[in-house]
Amino acid sequence: MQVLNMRLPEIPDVAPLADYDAGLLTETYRRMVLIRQFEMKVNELFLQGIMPGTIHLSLGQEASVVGACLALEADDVITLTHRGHGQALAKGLSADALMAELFGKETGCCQGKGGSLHIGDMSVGALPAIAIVGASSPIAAGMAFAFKRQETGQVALNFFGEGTANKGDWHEALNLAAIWNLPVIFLCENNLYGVSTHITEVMAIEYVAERASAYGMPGRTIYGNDPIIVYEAVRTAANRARAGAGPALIECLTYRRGGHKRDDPGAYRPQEEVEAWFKTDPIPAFRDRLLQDPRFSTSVIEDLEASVKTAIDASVDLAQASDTPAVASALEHVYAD
Amino acid sequence: MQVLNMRLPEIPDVAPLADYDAGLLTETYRRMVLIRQFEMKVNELFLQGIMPGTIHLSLGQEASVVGACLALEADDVITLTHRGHGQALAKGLSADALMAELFGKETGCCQGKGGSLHIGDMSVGALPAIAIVGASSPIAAGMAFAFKRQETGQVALNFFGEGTANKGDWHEALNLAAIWNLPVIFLCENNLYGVSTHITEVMAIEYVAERASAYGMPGRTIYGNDPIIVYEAVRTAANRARAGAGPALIECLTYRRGGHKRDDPGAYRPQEEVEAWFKTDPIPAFRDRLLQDPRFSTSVIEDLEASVKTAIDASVDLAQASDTPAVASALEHVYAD
Amino acid sequence: MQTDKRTSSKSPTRVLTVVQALREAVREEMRRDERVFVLGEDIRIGGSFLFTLGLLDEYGPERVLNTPISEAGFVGLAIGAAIQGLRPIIDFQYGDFIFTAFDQIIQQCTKLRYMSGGQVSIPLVFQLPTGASGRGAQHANSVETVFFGLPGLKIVTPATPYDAKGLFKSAVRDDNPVLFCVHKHLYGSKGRQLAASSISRGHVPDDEYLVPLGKGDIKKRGSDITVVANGLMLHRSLNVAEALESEGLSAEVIDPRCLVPFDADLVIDSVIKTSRLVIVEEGNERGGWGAQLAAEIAGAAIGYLDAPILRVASPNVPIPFSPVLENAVIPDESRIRNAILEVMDH
Amino acid sequence: MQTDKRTSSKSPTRVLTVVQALREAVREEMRRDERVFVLGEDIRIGGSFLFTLGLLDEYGPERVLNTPISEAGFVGLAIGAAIQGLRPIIDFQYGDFIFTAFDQIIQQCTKLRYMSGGQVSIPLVFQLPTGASGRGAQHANSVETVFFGLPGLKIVTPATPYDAKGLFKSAVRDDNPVLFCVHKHLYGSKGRQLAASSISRGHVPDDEYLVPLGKGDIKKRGSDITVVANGLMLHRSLNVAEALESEGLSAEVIDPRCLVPFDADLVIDSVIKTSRLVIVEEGNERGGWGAQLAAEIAGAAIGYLDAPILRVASPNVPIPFSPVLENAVIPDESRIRNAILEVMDH
Ligand SMILES: Cc1ncc(C[n+]2csc(CCOP(=O)(O)OP(=O)(O)O)c2C)c(N)n1
Ligand SMILES: Cc1ncc(C[n+]2csc(CCOP(=O)(O)OP(=O)(O)O)c2C)c(N)n1
Ligand SMILES: [Mg+2]
Ligand SMILES: [Mg+2]
Repeated sequence: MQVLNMRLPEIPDVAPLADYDAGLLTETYRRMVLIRQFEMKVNELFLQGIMPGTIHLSLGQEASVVGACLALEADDVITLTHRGHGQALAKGLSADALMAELFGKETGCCQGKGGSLHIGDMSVGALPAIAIVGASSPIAAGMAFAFKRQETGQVALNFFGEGTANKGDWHEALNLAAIWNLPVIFLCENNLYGVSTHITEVMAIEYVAERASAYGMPGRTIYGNDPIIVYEAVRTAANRARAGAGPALIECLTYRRGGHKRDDPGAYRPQEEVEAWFKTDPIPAFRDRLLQDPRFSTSVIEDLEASVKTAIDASVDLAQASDTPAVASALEHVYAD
Repeated sequence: MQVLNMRLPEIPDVAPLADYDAGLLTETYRRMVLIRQFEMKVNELFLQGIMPGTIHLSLGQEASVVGACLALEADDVITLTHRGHGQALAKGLSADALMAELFGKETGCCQGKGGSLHIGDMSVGALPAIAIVGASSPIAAGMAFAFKRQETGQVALNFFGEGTANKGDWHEALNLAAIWNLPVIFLCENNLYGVSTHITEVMAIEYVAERASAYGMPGRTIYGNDPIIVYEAVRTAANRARAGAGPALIECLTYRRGGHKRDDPGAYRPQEEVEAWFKTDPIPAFRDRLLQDPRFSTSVIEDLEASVKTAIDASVDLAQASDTPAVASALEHVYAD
Repeated sequence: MQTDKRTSSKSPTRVLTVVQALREAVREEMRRDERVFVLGEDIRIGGSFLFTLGLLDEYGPERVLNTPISEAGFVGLAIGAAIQGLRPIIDFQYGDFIFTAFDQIIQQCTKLRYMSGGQVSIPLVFQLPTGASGRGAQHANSVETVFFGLPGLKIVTPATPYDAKGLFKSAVRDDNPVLFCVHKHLYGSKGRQLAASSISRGHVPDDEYLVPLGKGDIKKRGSDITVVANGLMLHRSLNVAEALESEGLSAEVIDPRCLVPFDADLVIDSVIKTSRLVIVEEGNERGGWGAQLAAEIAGAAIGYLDAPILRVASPNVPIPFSPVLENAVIPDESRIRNAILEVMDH
Repeated sequence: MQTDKRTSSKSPTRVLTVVQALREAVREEMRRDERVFVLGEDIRIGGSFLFTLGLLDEYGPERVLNTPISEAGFVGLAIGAAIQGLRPIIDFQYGDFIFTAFDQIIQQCTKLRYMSGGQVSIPLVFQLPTGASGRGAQHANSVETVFFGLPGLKIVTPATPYDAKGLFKSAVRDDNPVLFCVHKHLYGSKGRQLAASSISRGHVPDDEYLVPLGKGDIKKRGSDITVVANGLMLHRSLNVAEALESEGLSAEVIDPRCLVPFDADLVIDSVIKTSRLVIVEEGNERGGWGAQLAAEIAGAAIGYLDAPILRVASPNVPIPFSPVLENAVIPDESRIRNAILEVMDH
């Protein structure tokens, strides 16, 4: 019944980095490395049985989330998925507050009440994550509605996976955004799988972006393992949205390095597909590109990598040293007074 | 904010009736007249305060429902909407049982437990109506799933309005039908309005059928006030479905003669639009076409009309003479034993 | 029958229907706070119970929005808008349609504040026609019952124009999601017409006032037995209580007005006085607010009771269409009366 | 601790986990009746709690279907398939996701038979992992509580492998929709691994057997107080009861096994004997099955009670993530013990 149409990556030609500001490029790489190292550490802590809860790693998808978030302004807002660590760090959520949240500590970004599936920080424009597939899309449209009404010039960006495009909430959200011309970007991280299920098993069309026309919205499918390609696409959509031209759907083709969640070996993925995609790992690829640019040297890059490592180790120490929340806090925050 | 894009009807050229069997043509006209007269009578009873409940009339939409249902086999199954009297009569539900149901009598097709919004009769392939917009689409797909699994060769047809295409359940159903290649026809009665809301207010595309491509399904928009056009389109889709080629979306452009429900004067509709559409009234139009065919004479047609009238009057008498359900029956049918 | 509530203020009053009182409330709140807006299906022509009649003319299309038929979508949209500082009111044609947006309420609306450690608040009012009114099972749900157990929501079920107006204004000013459930028979509209019945009418002061959320109200004082009832059932219970009064039985009738928060203290104080309790609700007998109240009394005040706690509710069946069957299922005055007499006999 | 139930039949038994017992049940029923099929997300690799592990190999892709993430869609599809003669089992990754299909259940699945005057029946089993297990509020709902009040559904909450297997087979053979809610901690799987904990294991006969829906079970006999508890809470309550036994207090522990239909008679008989009642459930205190049971006893058997009915449940809050907070919210053995002692002290 299921025929795996193995979609192997096609890497497009990329523009030279020379046109981009060094600061932006550095920050792009720094955030990608931060996500990679953060999640490798989390994985390790999990395997050691030190970290509670359940986690969905975004290893391999760093370019899409960092490219997308850096194309936004600081006061723009994103919604996060169950696979949200990378999205959160890309938008500027503190690694300390994130690590502490995963440990369920009171210093966590949600005071330990959210956990991995509900991380977020409104002060950096990251709405605490929604783990119910599809449910964040209308909420993102609603934030965009408020921005439009209040004429703040802000944009909302809704992260979701390709599997999510089969949910009713997603459909209703895209239609609402289109008819009301809302400043919202629907950003699909198409990693080919929803848990173990390949996109070809659950959709009779090739790309999620083909659905945009059903709502009268522009849709584009792009290579998602280059942060600059993603940056450019999101920048264009954000400018359009800010100018009052309404929403857009952008689909980034990418791939998970691991399984769906920590306990999933991902054995359902064909070897050929895994190997081809693993070769496109966004971090070494972008590192190579940076090193081809005269403004970046190996030592600068290595220093950056080392400083990220130090920061993450410190975040683990801080999280472990932090207090667990007071038991009485379980009864707080149910209602606003 | 709302600019009414007045879609005026474009009547296509129609094929001569000569190619069609006289029996089929007679039955087509008979069912259209039955629906028209049935609903005119219901409207009258309602205005007199004799009939309980609430009703949504389908006056003006007779050609779509009759064309669609006559293109099906007797054992094919339809799902009905809140505007279901016409759909039910078109599929062959007895006018007596329908009238009695509207009166809440024990002789009603649902023993008085359903009412206007839940009429149906499984023995003629009419699943009792679902009044929650969009909810019937997955259920129709599910019936088609059973037909396919059991290899019965049956087809399911899901009636819905254009306003319904913005519901999540509808979206999920179309996708499921497409990926599993189910023998189901999604038949949209696009009467331009959901209650008072014009399609242009709630969709940024022109036609519902444009959405079919988002699921990899064929979609067609047709003129819905000619029963033969609808018949042909549904026949083609049903044959395709029976041959294992999967679902289709057919959008019939039509128009309500009255408001959304009995208490709605429909005053939100522009005069120009109402007038143009009223000129396309399917019943006189089809009557004229029949009379151009040498096989039909005025007297044959008038006899048919008179016999329908007699039958409907009889159904009212029967309904009024019937008993109300025994009070104890309110506790029955919650569970199957 | 005296079901309206005269205000204690010195303001002159007028007789309004519930929907007229609600329209005053929404207009006053929109005037007071420009963050307030209303969205829903067909609300520009007034909505199905005329709650929004005239609103478009007064506040314009930016604040009075017709939505597509996309309940999960527009509930989610309202949540997002509320998070970013607006104060949406969603008008449902029938409360029954909210179930297609259930996840947005149970998982998102009521939990985002908590899960985020208080980072967001969601001021959002749902205007929900509830209960049975001759339209068959899919349009007859006691919506308030289904949501009753969810933490993070407030639930209001007013029975009079005075309460409806004052509670609605409080709901709009509240920083939490509030389900505002009005029985379909109480609005005082019939289709697209105003058609007040006696139960939908009552005195409303000219001056502005609020009724706080979470405070019950003794609609009739009495000493022999406590009857707790809301919405349409309050009117039926008051009729019964007044008839029994002339037969020498003094029932105290309490309208909780809000199901969440529930003013249990008011009931407990009354039960301490009367030692007898009957609870009347329209929803199914299983798992409703009446069961919760009975359980609370059986936990906290059982020692004061001289008789079993009887509940009058619909049996555990969907609501049938046929008027004879609907009337047999929904509690009527004779069932309420019999329950009261049975408890008195004990 | 003795939580497993040995069968009264002469069949030899083996020790299985709950999920192993459920897998036997589903395999046997698929073998017996080819109308039975299973659908859900990622079930071809075994599903999230390994309920469908190996099923694809045995029954093939026609009867073991991976769905898109479209809960309303595939619940509706299963309803339609059931109406036309198939017998679907829907495997939910987490019961929490069913809320996105809520309308299909409350308005369609449970009402179509009734509204049509009995023209259709909908044999459909929902396999639903329920309760809190360290994943935060959106994955911690007590699903059974939310659906408890709906007419037209049956609800099962097994606590042992023996009950799980026998009840699941009865559910598949039942002609009505059945929510089969198994606590996430009871399956005996951890992620994609089997990792049986003592509470998930118990004896299961080699021979085929059924456990009927709607019959409760006395898991421990006693004479001083009646404790009613289900799911994970049954295990905690049994631990407490066994500890108290050695302190001289004899508690009778009843597992209702099904919430709908609920075997109230079994509880009433026990209360007549013990005069004392404590009810333990994991869901929120407001509006759960515990409130309903307490209300029924306060209506029917109040005269037999010597003390207030105490309920042990989660407070009315979403479930927090941090393990210390989750543990504080979900009833633990000390809260159960204290409640029992408080009622005994009365
Ligand atoms: C409504 C709902 N159904 C099912 C799930 C369980 N679930 C969590 S993630 C996931 C797969 C999502 O796939 P996709 O959207 O492609 O995102 P990805 O995991 O690939 O990032 C599923 C089925 C859920 N969280 N919510
Ligand atoms: C989920 C849901 N939302 C709202 C309604 C109320 N309602 C009944 S019919 C209708 C309009 C439907 O429009 P359309 O699909 O175009 O069908 P039409 O009435 O034109 O035949 C609405 C909003 C409903 N029944 N169900
Ligand atoms: Mg994916
Ligand atoms: Mg329409």
